[in-house]
Amino acid sequence: MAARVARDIDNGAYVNLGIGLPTLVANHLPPDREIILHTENGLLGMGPAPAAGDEDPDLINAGKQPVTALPGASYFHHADSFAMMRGGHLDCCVLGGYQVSVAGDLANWHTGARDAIPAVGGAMDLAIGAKSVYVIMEHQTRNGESKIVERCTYPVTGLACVNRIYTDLAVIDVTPVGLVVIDMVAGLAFTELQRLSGVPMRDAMAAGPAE
Amino acid sequence: MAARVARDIDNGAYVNLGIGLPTLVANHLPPDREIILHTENGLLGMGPAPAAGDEDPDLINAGKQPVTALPGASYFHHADSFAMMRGGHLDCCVLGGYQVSVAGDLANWHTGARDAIPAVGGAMDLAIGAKSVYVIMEHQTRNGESKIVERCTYPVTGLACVNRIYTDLAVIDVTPVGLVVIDMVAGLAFTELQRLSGVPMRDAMAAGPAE
Amino acid sequence: MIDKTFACAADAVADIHDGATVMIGGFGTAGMPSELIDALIARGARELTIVNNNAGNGDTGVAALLKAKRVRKIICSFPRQVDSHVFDALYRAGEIELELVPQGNLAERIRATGAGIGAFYTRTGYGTLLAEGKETRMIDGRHYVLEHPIHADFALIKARYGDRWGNLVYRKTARNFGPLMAAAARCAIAQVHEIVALGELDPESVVTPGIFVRRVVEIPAPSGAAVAAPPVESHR
Amino acid sequence: MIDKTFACAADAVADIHDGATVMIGGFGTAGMPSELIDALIARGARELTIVNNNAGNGDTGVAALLKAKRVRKIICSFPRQVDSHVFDALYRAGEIELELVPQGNLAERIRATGAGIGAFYTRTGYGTLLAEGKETRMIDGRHYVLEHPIHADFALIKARYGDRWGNLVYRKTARNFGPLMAAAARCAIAQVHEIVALGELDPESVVTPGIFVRRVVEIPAPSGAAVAAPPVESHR
Repeated sequence: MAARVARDIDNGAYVNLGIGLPTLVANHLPPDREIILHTENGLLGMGPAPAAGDEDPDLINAGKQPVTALPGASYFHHADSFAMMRGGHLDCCVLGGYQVSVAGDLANWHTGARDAIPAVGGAMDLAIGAKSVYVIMEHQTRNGESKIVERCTYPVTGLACVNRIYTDLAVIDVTPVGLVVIDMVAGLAFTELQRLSGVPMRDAMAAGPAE
Repeated sequence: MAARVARDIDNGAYVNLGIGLPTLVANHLPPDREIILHTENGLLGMGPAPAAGDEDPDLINAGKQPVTALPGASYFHHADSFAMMRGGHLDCCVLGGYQVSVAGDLANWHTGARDAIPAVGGAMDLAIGAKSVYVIMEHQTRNGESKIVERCTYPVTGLACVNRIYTDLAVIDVTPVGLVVIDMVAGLAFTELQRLSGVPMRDAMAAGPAE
Repeated sequence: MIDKTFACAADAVADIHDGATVMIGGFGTAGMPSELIDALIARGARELTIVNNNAGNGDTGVAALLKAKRVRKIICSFPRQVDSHVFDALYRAGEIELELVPQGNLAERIRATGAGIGAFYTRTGYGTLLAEGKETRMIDGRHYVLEHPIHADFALIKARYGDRWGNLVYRKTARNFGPLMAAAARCAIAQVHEIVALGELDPESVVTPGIFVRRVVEIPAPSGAAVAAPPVESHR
Repeated sequence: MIDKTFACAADAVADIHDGATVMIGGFGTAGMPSELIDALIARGARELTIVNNNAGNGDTGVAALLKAKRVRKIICSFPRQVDSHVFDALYRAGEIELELVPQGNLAERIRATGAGIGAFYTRTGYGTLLAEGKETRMIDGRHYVLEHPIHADFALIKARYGDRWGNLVYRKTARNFGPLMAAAARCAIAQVHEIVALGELDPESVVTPGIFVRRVVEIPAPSGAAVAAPPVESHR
């Protein structure tokens, strides 16, 4: 999934990769493109993890893992960092997700379970701020329920904010006319994908021009 | 007047001196006190004018005159500079004035004349933002009218914002119980000062404890 | 590879269109991007709305743009200056619209655009002519006025150093509105004294991260130019 | 002469009182002022309200303050972490109040205090649990939520260099909330790796001008300390 997302990120793009699965996208960015990574704790031009022994506790990413800074990097405080997110300056962010709805609502910060300790971080800022919001998640829960839903049952992170969903089965655009499948893993039939999904989708490859 | 204001500024104070007459206060600051001057165009730790020939067009004060930067100075952009003013961080500002009212309303940016071109700059930000707002002005207009008034007839800069008035005749505190004269030029009788003023004032030196 | 550098000022402003809102950096002449303004005049765009702290000094820079009759409206805090004769004449002739904004509100309204703030409450201006007709609110016993962001199509700013990613470092009090306007405009164009190799700017000292800048043009500082002391400001 | 330097952390926090609201810098442990926090624990103030991005990592710093039962309420964006066991236990036991704030709102609400903004409209959080009960408004066709400043009596922050005027320069991503909290708190206290002579800091590179800082304490960085990689963050 991470590799598939990386292919869709343009040269020159400013990108924020969320904690967890999205972080892996960094390992797959095409070497012929210059893509500038933003981490909301105050660094633009984030580089890969340092060599063992070179970790600097003052140089970390949003997941609090040690990182490096590339030539051309800059440091800034949190208000400036979130201005980049909230002011619409990021071309793209990649977030994890519990659920995405047909309308593009995202749930990714809180299971809503009574004993859960909630934590939100910058997820809500990224959801409303980035020009394109990509969500990367398994197509189904471990119990076999679709994570793509008619309406989110978990507490939402943002409304109508998701542009594209990358799952282990397909790539799906959220459009004004509904969910459109633009790519599927090799060997998967659209009808099978539809059966595993909680909501109707259309097949961009099979369908004619959008209505 | 400028020298009299300078005497009232404490060691360690952060001070903004307005354009014009207030700028002269800098020449009278007591040498045994360290007072940090702020200029709203983006410098804290402003020093005196440079020697002739050393002017730098990128290093100016709010009046666009060349200045210097002292050791310990810092440069910042306008939002940060005005955060210092609007966020209540300046201990004191010294402004010129057309009129000050009994309630401490200040008029200093616009004569209200029909053909006047208005200009406000940072006056309204200083008026509401500094912990103490000192106004330095002639006691009367050239026509012999008091500039201390019951209500401002010129458009106001801020309401109830002035703490103290320095004129060529007296130093007057704006207090909840009205204007209180705390100093007068040598040889001036209070009754004469009162005659030259547009509103009743009380004599702090003559009066007993405040009611 | 990312390369935001442009060969010349004319190329950098070539798409500024009639009716555009253009933020122009500078406080008086400190930080004023004069060569970009000259290129904008040569470009010929008309009916512009200009956002600048002042309204031109002398006959160059913003004043030259006004003199060429390219400006429909100016949003600024301090138009009247000892050397603002170009603006003064246009204003008295009714040939330019003025939106006068307290300087701190000007800065904060520009910042709000870059930071995605929809509107904010400020004490500045409450009870004055400049807040007439604006919504007010009492918060914790104090009066505030609701102010909205100022949006712009382009920003023309000036810095000391830049690199191909658009990172900028300014010089002394010429910094003023540059960082705010860069973040606020849809397309920020910077003229810099020197373009340096990527990595030469200390990441701790970059003032405007490149994400806010689309175009960088090198315009060397006039070498050995006589530095004339600017005229003294009129009384505020 | 101005001298904001203090001899030791204990002196610098000696007047932090019971019930105070204390902002504490840091994102996880980067920028966390551990020695100031230890001094605050030794000082003994209780019933504190703490503002921090997280709610403690491991058993030191903010976690130690929580463990000592000095904190009534915490305002933060990301309490749940792999090593937040101190907070987790207190929270589940109902012994600490949590105000969860989206990280950008946390930063902007802290900035608002320092900048004198009475309240502001933000898109972040609209339609979510974290905006429940808050005023909303449609501006230019988009939904916004009204957010208010977070005020504080004290801020404890960490920087790399400081001087006797209180000017601060930070280090890498340890900068995070420091500049915002310094400007927001009535009394900002900074621990710095090194206090340098006035004038040694480049005025172009000072991040927090001294006007925002009341007290500076030198706490050298641990020399030759092994730099352990922090634990990996849980999925957001």
